[in-house]
This record gives sequence, structure tokens and C-alpha cells, in this order.
Amino acid sequence: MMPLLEIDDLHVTYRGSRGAIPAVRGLSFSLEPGETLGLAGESGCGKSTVAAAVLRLLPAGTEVTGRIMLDGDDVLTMTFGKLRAVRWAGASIVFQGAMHSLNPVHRIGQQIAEPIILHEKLSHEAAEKRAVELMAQVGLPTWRARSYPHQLSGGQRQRVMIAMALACSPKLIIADEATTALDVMIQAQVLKLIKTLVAERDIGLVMISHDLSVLADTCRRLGVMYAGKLVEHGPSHEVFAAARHPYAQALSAAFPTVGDPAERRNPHGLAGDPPDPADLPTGCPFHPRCPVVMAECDSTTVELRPARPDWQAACLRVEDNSAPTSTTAMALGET
Amino acid sequence: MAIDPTARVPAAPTGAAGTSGNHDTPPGVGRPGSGSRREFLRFLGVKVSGAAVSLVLVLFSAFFIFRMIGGDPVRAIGGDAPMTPEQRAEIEERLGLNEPMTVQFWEYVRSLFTLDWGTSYVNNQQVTTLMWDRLPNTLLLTGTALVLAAGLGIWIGARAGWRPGSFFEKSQVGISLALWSAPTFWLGMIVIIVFSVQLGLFPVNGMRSGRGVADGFWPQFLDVSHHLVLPALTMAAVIYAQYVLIMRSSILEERGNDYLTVAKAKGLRDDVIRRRHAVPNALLPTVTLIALQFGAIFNGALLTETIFSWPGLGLLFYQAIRVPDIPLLQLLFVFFAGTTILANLFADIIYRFLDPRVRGTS
Amino acid sequence: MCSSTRLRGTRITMTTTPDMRRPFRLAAVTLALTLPASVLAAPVALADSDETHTLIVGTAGLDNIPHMNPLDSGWLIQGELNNLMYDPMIRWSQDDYSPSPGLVTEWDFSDDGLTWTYTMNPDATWSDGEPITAHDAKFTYDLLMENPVFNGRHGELVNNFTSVEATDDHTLVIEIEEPSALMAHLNGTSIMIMPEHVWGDIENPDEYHGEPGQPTSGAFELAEWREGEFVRLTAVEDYWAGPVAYDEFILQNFQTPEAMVQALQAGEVDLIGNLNPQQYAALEAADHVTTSTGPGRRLQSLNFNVGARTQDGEEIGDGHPALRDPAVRLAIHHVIDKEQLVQVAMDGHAIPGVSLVPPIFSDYYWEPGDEFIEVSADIGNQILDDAGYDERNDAGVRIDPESGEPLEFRLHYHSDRPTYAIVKDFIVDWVAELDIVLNDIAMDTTPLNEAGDAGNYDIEFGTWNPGPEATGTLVYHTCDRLPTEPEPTDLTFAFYCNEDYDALFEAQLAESDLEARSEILREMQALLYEETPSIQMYYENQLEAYNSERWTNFGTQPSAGGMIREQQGAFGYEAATPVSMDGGSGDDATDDDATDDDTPADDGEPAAASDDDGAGATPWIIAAVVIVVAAGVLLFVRRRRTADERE
Amino acid sequence: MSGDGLNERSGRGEERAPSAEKAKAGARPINPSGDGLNERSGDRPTLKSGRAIAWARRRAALADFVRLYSKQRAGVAGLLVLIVITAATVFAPFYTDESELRAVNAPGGRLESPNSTFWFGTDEVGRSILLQVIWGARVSLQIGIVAAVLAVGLGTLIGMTAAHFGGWPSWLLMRLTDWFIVLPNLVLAIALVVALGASRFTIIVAIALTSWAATARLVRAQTMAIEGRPYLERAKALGAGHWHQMSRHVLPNLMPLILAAATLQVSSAILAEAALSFLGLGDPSQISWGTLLERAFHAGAISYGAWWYMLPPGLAILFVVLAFTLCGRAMETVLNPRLRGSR
Repeated sequence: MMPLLEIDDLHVTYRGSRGAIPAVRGLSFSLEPGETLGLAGESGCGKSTVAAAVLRLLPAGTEVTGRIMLDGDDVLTMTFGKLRAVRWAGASIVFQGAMHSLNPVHRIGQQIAEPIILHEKLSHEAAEKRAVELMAQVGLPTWRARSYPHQLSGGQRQRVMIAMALACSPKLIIADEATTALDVMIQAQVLKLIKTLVAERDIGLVMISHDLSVLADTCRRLGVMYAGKLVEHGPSHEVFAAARHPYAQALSAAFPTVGDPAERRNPHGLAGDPPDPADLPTGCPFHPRCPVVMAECDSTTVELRPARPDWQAACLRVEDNSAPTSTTAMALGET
Repeated sequence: MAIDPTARVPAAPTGAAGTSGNHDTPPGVGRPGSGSRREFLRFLGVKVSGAAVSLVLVLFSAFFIFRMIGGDPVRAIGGDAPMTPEQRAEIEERLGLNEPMTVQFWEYVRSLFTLDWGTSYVNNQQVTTLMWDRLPNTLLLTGTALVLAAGLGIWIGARAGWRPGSFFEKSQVGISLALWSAPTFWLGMIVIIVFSVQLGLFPVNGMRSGRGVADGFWPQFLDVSHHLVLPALTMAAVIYAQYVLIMRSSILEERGNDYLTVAKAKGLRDDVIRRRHAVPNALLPTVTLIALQFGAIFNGALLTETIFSWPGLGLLFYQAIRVPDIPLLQLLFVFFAGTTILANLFADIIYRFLDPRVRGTS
Repeated sequence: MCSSTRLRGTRITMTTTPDMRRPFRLAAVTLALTLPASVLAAPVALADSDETHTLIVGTAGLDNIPHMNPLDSGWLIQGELNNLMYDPMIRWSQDDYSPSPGLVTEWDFSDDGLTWTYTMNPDATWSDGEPITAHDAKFTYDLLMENPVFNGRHGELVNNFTSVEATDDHTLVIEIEEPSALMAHLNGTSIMIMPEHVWGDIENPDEYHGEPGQPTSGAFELAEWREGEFVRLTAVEDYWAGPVAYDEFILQNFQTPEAMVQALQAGEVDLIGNLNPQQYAALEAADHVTTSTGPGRRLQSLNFNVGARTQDGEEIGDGHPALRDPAVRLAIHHVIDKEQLVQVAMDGHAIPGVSLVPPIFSDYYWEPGDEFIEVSADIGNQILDDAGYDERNDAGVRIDPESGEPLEFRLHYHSDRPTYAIVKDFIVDWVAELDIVLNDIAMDTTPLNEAGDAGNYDIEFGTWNPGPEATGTLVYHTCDRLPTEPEPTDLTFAFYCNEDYDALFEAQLAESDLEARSEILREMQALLYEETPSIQMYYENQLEAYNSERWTNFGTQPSAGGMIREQQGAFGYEAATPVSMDGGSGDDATDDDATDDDTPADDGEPAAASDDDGAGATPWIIAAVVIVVAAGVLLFVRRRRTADERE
Repeated sequence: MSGDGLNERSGRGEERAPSAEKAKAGARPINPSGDGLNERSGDRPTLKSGRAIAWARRRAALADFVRLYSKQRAGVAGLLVLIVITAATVFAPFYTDESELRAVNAPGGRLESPNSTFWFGTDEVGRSILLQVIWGARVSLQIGIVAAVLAVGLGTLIGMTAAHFGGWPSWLLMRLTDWFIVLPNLVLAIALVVALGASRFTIIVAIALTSWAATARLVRAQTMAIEGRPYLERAKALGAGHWHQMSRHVLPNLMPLILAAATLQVSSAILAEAALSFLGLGDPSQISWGTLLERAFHAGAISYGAWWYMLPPGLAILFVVLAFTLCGRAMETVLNPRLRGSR
């Protein structure tokens, strides 16, 4: 069976005033239809860039190499007309920060109906009717269709985003920090909603978050990114419970407080900042922060190594094929 | 003059701020409109009373500024012929020029209520009559110029702001800055030399042909349109430049917003995103800024009408300066300032209705 | 108002399909419609003058006039319009401004000069057919005596009347208190006679505003007056003195002389005046325009403050004491090179000034002859040395021996008259040769007038339009004109007062004999020339131009090389003939020969030719507009089509 | 794509964001770190006196400013134009003969068209247009700059007062400011000049009085932003008086903004001067570009076809106004990172 999404050796380099900034450096993974994958990592590690790259939403002038096969077509080389047809109908995105992702001067219903009108050539009335149905599906009061985004709460806005993502029945949904700004209760509701909908409709889901626990709960597989690369990739519960890469370990050990921006940037217990993408450390980019760093870490380029057939990690220590000791984990927690 | 070409997105009118919090603001529980009526009335009260205070300020400053002008109205009234002392005394008596300042001021205040603004020093007509006679002409000129400038300016500005750094943007900004930097009256002179004197395409000045045209709507309409082209284009050129720059910055401000990325992700065409998503949002602050610069339109009208001898209020003001015709100046000053204040009030209120972010919430 | 359209547009955008093309389309459509349509409009506008002939005269200052009440006219333009619509009792002749028959054919006076008898023209009629009689004249003079507003204007003449009687329909007898030279012309064109059968019913004649269709005694009737824009007159078909050769007369207002010039070049007006030398030169080069220059009556002067004071001798103002000394003023007069000023300021289109009476009024004009004040700094310095101003201060400036002040004078000039800014440079330099310093100060007209009226000046620029009746101007130098109270006044020139002059003034007023009176008037001018309360710099020529493809035969006053506009009368306009009707009268003495060459046929071809010019260009313009629009649409559509494939 | 890439300028937080009027609904602060001073982790304040640090920081800021400004091509072009024009104006007495401005000494003929002696032709007296344009720059620039400085000074004073003291005086001042912003300022300026009598002085006063309001608004907003910063809180806590707070802390931080505002204001003031002069409210004894155009208009240059009489002064205005505007915009762009790259 053809994978729904196949990313192969993806490199994304931003062109900024300070020169080239590599955001994604050789990323590969694939996703079967109906499968769910979580992508984790701190801010700036390239997660959102991956989401944008899938629909070619990156700013003009950004250098993208590699291959992104969406349902058998290469997104990076397809004509613009084809690309526009693929957008939203083939894959849709639930963006982070629903407040800013909704057009403040358009009504909710209108915004949900917009892609329907565009892609399915429905009349305004029919599309708006569909929009109302979708709103009901995500648990929004239907009269809200006449509301403007600012009149909704954060959770409601996120539901709007989800309804919008479902509008054209795409095969793939990318949820980019879809629940980050919400409080715990609402977050749980929204997550449950996503899970249910994905399961019901057999949709492929790529969920992006800095919060491993959320991903482990929602997705079957989990990828952890650091400095533009996957550093760990495996079944989510196992990765969450016993990560092989020290960074993934740190992430899973962290219990970020919801809504605290400092927590987002600096997971609990991990020293230092994520590296500057324009000025990455040599060797393993994680080595300056790594609690179990070895002498060769600053000179050896570390690629993903299989820990198990369905589980890889990019750490030199992985070759002894044994889980890190619990003392290491303890030490990490104390740092 | 002091139109700031770089003026960027203004603060939204009172009430628009505060909606920018990006965390969970509690939802407006009630449907829009139900709870906000009192809020709106309060807003209206603040705005209207503010405008009223401004208007009163205008009325008083009009009295004092123009009373500072010495001037000898009697000369203006007398004409070219010499005048006897008796005649002079009679005129002074009639104008109340012999009264002490306090009495004159009291008369002035009284006249505000009776709407009797006095008679022109020059031709002894009611100044209000003079104003009403000329008003339609000014409306025609400024209205045409505004429609042209706003339509083209907003369109070009939006396109320019949408592609920062492109040749189109650079050239349009360059053209606009150059237009903005050119004195209106000089532009008018050049336009006259080129299009009227050299090419002979348009009449030099005035609003109607001296030779007279056939009666009937169309001949008259065409005649006036023919006269209107150059002044309207000259006047439009300068305000056009401002609108381009304002709209461009507004769009620039909008460009980074996520909802545009969403629109892109939805598969919308680039120009559709601009037109349907970016422009309506960028238009709101633009409306405010344009309203703030409403006074500048009168500046433009004053200079344009003078150069083209367009028989409007600007020309009337210019003529009144040369005398100086104090009752007329006074009225026109109050009219210009008052209109501007009211236009701003209007814009503030309209904004409430236009911007959904402000409309339903406190 | 204006913004509401925009906001409404926005509202549509907001509530239905948001689409920014709407306002743009609106603008584009407006533009697309207006441009070609209005280009088309030009020929439409010009074409309809073929059937009726309308003389359009461009002017400035029409917006000044408050009303068209012929008895209360203060502005030159009002006078001009009055002359077109009414006949005075006695005209100023076209040839030389001497009194000549108008409504009155002949006049006589008793030996004591106190009873004057005027015989009315029996053929004269109002435009409604009623005869013009002595009763109308009596009615009018009574009005001038009784009505305070009219009396304010014309009291100088009528306040001397003791009785006015119409002894029959054609005879008017006026008794006066003191003998007066004014009776020989009854103030010429400045007093018009009103129809008793109409005006007798007007309740407040001083509020008469000027209504279309009123019966007139002149060649035209008022048809339309759009205030500040134009006045339209229609020709009286059976005008008793001979109707004009065309149908309508329009006086069109212009805000600037420049606009007027271009309107003439564009064929929108037929005759304009008050040109400056540059405009005159520009129009000389135009094919269809004929220029006309003739000595005018506008006088440019420098006024001294000869000691502002009241009639009781109380000093007012802050004038420099040294200027009270005629020697100082005379010395300055000796260094003003009027010939050069004529060249610099008027490009030669002016006559060096002598006195307050310009040379066109030849009856009273005085030639200095031997008394001519030679341009010579040496003479000027000599005069000053002789008068005791031989001391100089450290800066080399002469000192007034009496006050000890240096001879340093303020020179006020009008900031809105560019010519003065040029002239004053010369004057400052010339006067410096006398070791006298002039400090030039630019002022707005209003404060300058105020300073002048209050005596707060030393030397100021001034301009004056003398009329044919010399007393109207010369009276400004009589002692009577000094203020009675220490308050500002604009009734005196230079605050001059000289008993000898006053005596001469009284004598000429009482002198009914024209020749004898002229002698006295010349004597007065000679006195002023020598005493120099003001220096008359130059009389400006009237610079005019008219469309010689359309019009010919304009009458000038004086008839030899005079002016067409601003006459004392309406000879200029009344004689004008459309070129298309000018069958063979081209050898008239006043006709401009140039026009004959331009008019091979006399059946309206030139006018048609100018229409063809407009029509010839129009298709090209339309074609250009169509091409541009089509190209734009094409481009737009193409971009539309490819828009899907562009990122 | 979170905003992290942008804190390159965090060390100069205080010069940030001169465009104070961006409380636009929906706008997000681009630099979430707020004040940004604490991010300058390398600083060890204990080693140097506070003032020395402040100066060092300002020097660094200045160097930064120069570096960034030099990247603004339009701004550099504008600056070059201004330098050339200023030099031409300042050195005018050394390479031209001022006395030839007087009608008496006019060297040429009446309205000569451009030729080898008179590059821009002559006026109706025979004076060189080029010479008058050069000397006219003195008056135009002087009036423009002085009026702009006065206007911005007044605006700064009022803006800072309104922001610092608050309460009803502030309310009153802001109402006054709004009033002045809204009024058609040319109309007001004309009224003032007519009332006060035309002269160079009154023109300057009229322009300044009618154009300070926008600056006041800007300064008020920025002052309020600065006053909210921790170090000012600290200064307040340490008992610094109003004057000290204003002159030592607020004003230095406002300076770049004020400078940019003043530069832009010069453009407006020059245009205003030209308009007033053209309407006949200038001082005819002083040749400025506006009076030159007025003279050209009234002398019949249009009819005569004397384009050389009208083109140079108008172009001079256009170039200088454009140059000042470009400089002002470049400064604003440098001071406000949000605009960078977008111009």
C-alpha cells in the first residue's frame, strides 16, 4: 500500500538577513493512511517547518530539497495549480494560535465554508450548511456560525480550526500545537475530539507538540526532533516510557505547566537553550546540553540508529542496544 | 502640508484596543448586540461630547483669530472709488465695527444661534449664501478627486504592500513619495502648461465654458466634466500618494498574520487571499487614518481651486484672504474645521459598525 | 460627506463577498467615462457660437461687486457695466475725453454760473420703448440728493444743487449754490439716469440689486448675473443711438490674469486687458490674437509723509521730520530715473510720470517743459547741501540739522505686488547716491494702508486711477482733506497742505470756462511737481489683446492709440464687429490691419476653422484612449487566465 | 517559525519600536521578551558606573544605527542629496554673487531661456533663476528646519507632559492635540499668518503651531512605554524627581524617535512654506522657492512659456522634500525592526 505521506531527506533552509538558517536537516518518515504520528521537540527545532513544508507554505525564497510525497504526488515539484488543489482537500492543517489563524473580520461559518466552496464548487448556501454540520460535529453551538472569532473562547476557536480542517474531508490532517494554548480541561476535550474524528474517518494525522505526554496519548508513533532532525522515532508509548535519546528522555521527564511560555522553551530539567539554527554545534547538536555526553560527541555526526526494527534513535550510546540506566534518568531529572 | 507620508497604522479608535489579548478571553456570552447597547451609547456619548468640545473650540478660536486681523473692511466695501467720511461712518456703524470687543463677541455668540453669520465685506451678500453657492462645486471636485484617489490608491497600495521588495512595490512607493513631495500648486501649474497650454486638451481653468454651451443635461455635464479633469487629477495625485502609502503599510502590517497562512493553506489564490482576507482587515485602520487626514483634503482643495480658478470654497477662502473679508473667513474656517471634526466623529462611529472586533464587545 | 462613499463601499466589502475590486472599478469607470467624454465636450462647447455672436470679455474682480445698482457703484467693473447698459447725461468724448452729448444734446449756463439748462435728446428711449425725458433726470437727481446711500457716492455734485426742475419733457434746469466746473459734464459717466416709470415704484432704491430685463437707456440689457462667475448682457435691438453689431456680451470673471491669457489663447474669451508685459509679449506671438497697447490712466507713485497732522496742526504718526522739508523730497525726485523704471517694470509699456493728471486727459495734462526735474545725483546733492544737510554721520549718511537724525527713511511696499519688489531695488540704490538710506519694508496691503492712513510711514508706494475730471484727484492734496481728529484717514495724499494750492483749487472749481480752468489746473500740477509730496513714477499703458479671428473694429479711447477696456464710456465694446459680419468695413481707421490678412472669406470660416482644430485632434485622442483601455483590459484578462498557475 | 530569530536586537531594547501607534487590534508584539535589557547577559553592571554603561550602550547603539542606516539605499540617497544641497547652500556666498539677486544688478536680459551663461535662464528682470534657486534654498530650508524643530520641540514637550503627569491636564492636552491633528492645518496656518501679518517669523510660528500635534501623540505613547520599564521604576523608587526622570531617562530614549519625527517634519514644513508663500503670504523681500513660484505665476511665466522659471524651484522643493522624507523613513525603518526589509 502506498504511504499517505512520505518525507524523504527533507532539508529546509530559510534565507534571512543573517544568511542561511537550516531549519530542517535531512528528515525522513512516512505515514500510512489512517495512521497517527506525533512530532515532538522544543520550539525552534523545526516541527512547524515540517508542517508548512508539507503544503509548501514556506516563505518565498526558502530553500527546500528532498521529497515530500503526498498521496503519491511530489508536493515540491507539482504545478501551482495542482498544489492549490491539494491544499486542504488532500491535507489540511490545524494551526497553532487559533486567535490569529482566524480572520477577525469574517464570520466563523464563512471561514469554514470557504475551502468547501473553493474545492467542491458548492454554492454558498450549501457550503454554509456543511459548515454548520461540521460545527455540530466538533461540538460547537451552530448559531456560532454567525459569530466573529473574537466572540469565541479559546477552546471554541480551536474547535473551529478543527472543523475547518475537516471541511474538505482530507486524508491527512496536520495538527500543529493544536492544544497548546488551552487549559487542561479543554485540552483534554479537544484531544479526545481529534482522536475520535481521526478514528471515525480513518484520517492520517501528524500531530505536532512540545508535549510528549499529549502525543503519546493521541498517536501511535512518535518522533522526537532536535535541531531540525529526528533524534528518536518509535512506538509512542514505548518512546514515552523509555526513550533512548537523552533529549527524548528529558522531554518525557518534563511535565510542562500549561500556558507558561517559559516552560515551552525550556523543558523541565534541561539546562541551556536550544541551539541557534544558524550556528549549530559540531557533531551531535545536542552534546552541549547532554547529561551523558561522551568525548566523541562533539566530532561525530550521529545518524538515526535502529534500536529495534520499529524504533530508532540518534545517539552514540544506542549501539550498545540497551536502555540507558535509570540512574542516568535520575541524574537528568536533578540537573 | 503636515500630512505624514509615513504615518502608519493608527491606534484603532477607542474600544478597538484590548481585543488583541491572545489568551482565553471569556467569550461574549450573549449574542452580539444584546448587552452592548449601553456600552455603545456610552461610547457615542464620549465621542459626541468630544466633538462638541472641539467644535466650540473652533467657534471661539474663529472669533479671536480673525479679530486679530486689523484690516480696514470699509476700504473693501467702498470699492475703487474714494469715500467720504460720512459714508465711512455709515459703513462702520452698519458693521458694528465701532462696538467694543466684548459687544462684538456677544454679537458673535448670538449670531451662532441665529445662524446669521453676517454679510461679506466685499459684496455685501450673506456669507452663508456665498458658502452654499460654492459648496456643490467643492463637493464635486473633492468628491471626484477622493473617489479617484481612494479607489486607485487603496488598490495600488494593497498590491504594493502585498509584495514588499518587488519592482512594483518599489516603483509605486517611489512614485507616491515623489507625488507627495511635489507642491500641489506647482503640480497644477505644470499640468496646465502641458495639457492645456501645450496640448490644448483641456480648458485652463474655471468650471464652465465662457462661450456657453447648449442647454440640457448632457452638454452641461460634459462641459463641467471637461473642466473637472485637470483639477480633479491634480488634487487626486497628492491624496492618492498618501492613500497608497497608508494602505501599503496597513497591508504590510497584516502580512505576517497567521490567518493569511491559513488562507494560503486552504488553497486560495494569492490575489484572492489579498483581496478577501488581507484587504478588509487592512482597510479598517486605513479608514481611520484617512478620516484623520480629512483636513488635508481641504488643504488640497484650497490650492487646487486657486490654481485652476475652480469656483469652490477653497477659492472663496483664498479670495477672502486677500481682502481680508473677516465674516467670510470666519465662516469658512468654522466650516472647514467643523466638517473635519464631524467627519472624524463619523469615521469613529462607522468604525464601530465596520470592525466586528469592536462591534459586539466592550 | 466625501468619506461616506468610501465607507459605504467598505461596508459592502465587509458584509457580503469581500472584494476589493469594487472601489477600483468605480474609479476606473469614472476615469474611463470622464476623460474621453470631456475631450469631446470641447468642440461641443465651442461650436454653438456660429448662429449668435457673443463678445466675451475676460476680467478680474467681478466677484467683488456687491450688486449692480447703477447709482451706488464703487468698483471699476461696475462702472464698465453701467456704461454698457446706461447712457449718462454727458459723455466723455471718445476722441479726447472732452464733455460731449449723451442723453443731453446741449447745455448752457447763466452769467453768474448758477443756473444750468440742459436739453435732452428727443430720440432717446428706454429699451422698453418709453422716451427718456427730463423728468427721469429730475427723478434721478432728486434721488441722489435725498437717499443717503446714493448721496454718499454722488454728494460732491448734487449737494451743490439748490433745485432741479424739468420745465418740459426735454428741458432740465438746475440751480446751484456755488459756481462749479462739474456742471459742465455732470460727472460724466459716473452718474446714470434711471427710468422714473420703473424706479418710481421701487420702495428702497438703494437696495436695488440689479435684475435681469430691466429697461435700460444704453446698448445692452442685463440678462443673467451669476455672481463671481459672469455677467451676461443682451443687445438692445433698437437702441436709439444705434444698436451694436452682435447679440450678446459676456463679462467673464477670472481669478488670475494668467488664466485669462490662456482662455484667450484657447478661444474661450475674445478680449482681455490688464496684461503684464510678459503676457503681452506672449500674446503678440499668437496667430489669432491681436494685441493693443495704449496709454492708460493707472499711475504708480511714491508718496512721502510730509508731516501727518490734523487740520489743527496736531501731529500724528511717526513720519521722519526731514521729509517735511521740500528740499529733501526734491533732491530725491532728482535721482529717480523714471525712464529706466518704465523699461524695468513695464518693458517700455508706460510713460514716465509727471503729475496726478495722466497725458491721456490732454485738456488738463501739464508738460513740465523747462521745469523738468533732471535726473542728476549732483543736482540732488547740491540741493541737500544748500538746504543745510551737509553733515554726515559715521556711516556717511547725511544728518538732519534740526532734529539731528540721520536721513534714514523707511520705504513701505506692497508684498503682493511683485513689480514693487523690483522697483524698490532701483530706488534704494539711486537714493543712496544722495547719502540717504532707505530701508525697504514689505507689507501686506492692509497693514500698509493702515500705516499710511495713520501717518506711520516715511515713503510708501501707491497706485491711483485718476478720472477725466481732475478735481476728483487733485482734491486729495487740499488742506480740507487733513483729518479733523487725530485719527487715520485715507482721504489725503501724503498729508499735504498748502494754502496757495487750496486757493488755486477753489478758483478752478468756480471757473466755468474750460480753457481758463485748464490753466489753473496746470498751475496746481506744477506746484505739486516742484514741492513733490509724491513722485509720480509712471503711467502704465493699458495692455490688451483680443481674438482677431473673431472680432475687429474695437473702438479705442482716446481714439488715436487709446485703450479698449476700462474706458470712460463703452466705445470699445459698442464698435466691436464680428469678423464674419465685417463686410468691407475693414478700412475703418481704428481697424487693425492685421486682421484683414487673416480673413480671406467673410462668412464665418475662421470660427469654423478653429472648431476643426478641436475636431481634428479628437478622433486621435479617442483612439488613443480606446487603445490604452483595450490594452489594459487585454492585460488584465491575460493575467486573470494565468493567475491560477502563478504562485 | 516562532519568533525566535528576531531577538538579534534584544540588546538595544530601548531604541526599539519608534512606531508607538501600533496598539492595533490583533497586532502581536514581535519581540516577546519585552524590555530586553536583562537579556544582555554579558554585561556586568558592577564593574562600571551606570553612566559609563549607559554611554557605552549609546555609543554601541549609534554604531548600530549607522551600520543599519547605511543599508537603507533610499535613505543614503536622500542623505547624499541633502548633503549636496546643504553644501551648495552654505557655500553659496563663495561661488555666487549675492548682489546679483537685486533687480538693480540683474546681469541678464528679460526672460532669457536657458543658455550657457544662465543655465536655468533668467526672470522678468534678468536675474539668474539658478542663482535665485540656490539662494532661495537658504530661506526655504531655514524656515523648514526651524519650523520643524519648533514643532517637534513643542510636540515633545506636550507629549511628555501628558504622558508623565496624567490626570486631567493630560486629558486636556490630549484633547488639544487631537483637535490640532484634525484641523485642516493649511487653513489654520493661513488664518494665523493673515492675523499676525506676513513675515518669515510668522510663517515659522504658523507652521510650528499647526504641525506639532502628531509628534505629541507619538511622544506621549512612547514616553508611556518607556516609563513602564523597570529601570525607570527603579529610578522612581530611588526618589528621582520629575525633571531627573524626564531628562536623564525618558528624553535620551526618545531622542532617536524625535530625530526621525523632526526629519519628516521638515518635509511638511518646506511644503507648507511653499504653499503659504505661493498664496501671497510670504515675505517678497526674501527669495524662497515658494515666493519664486509665486513670482513666476504672477509674472506670466505660464503664458510666456517660461518653463525654466517654474520648473527649477518646483523641482528643488520636490527633491529636498523627497530627500528629507527618504531620510526620515530610513531612520524610522532602522529604529523599528518591524519595518526592516519591507521597504
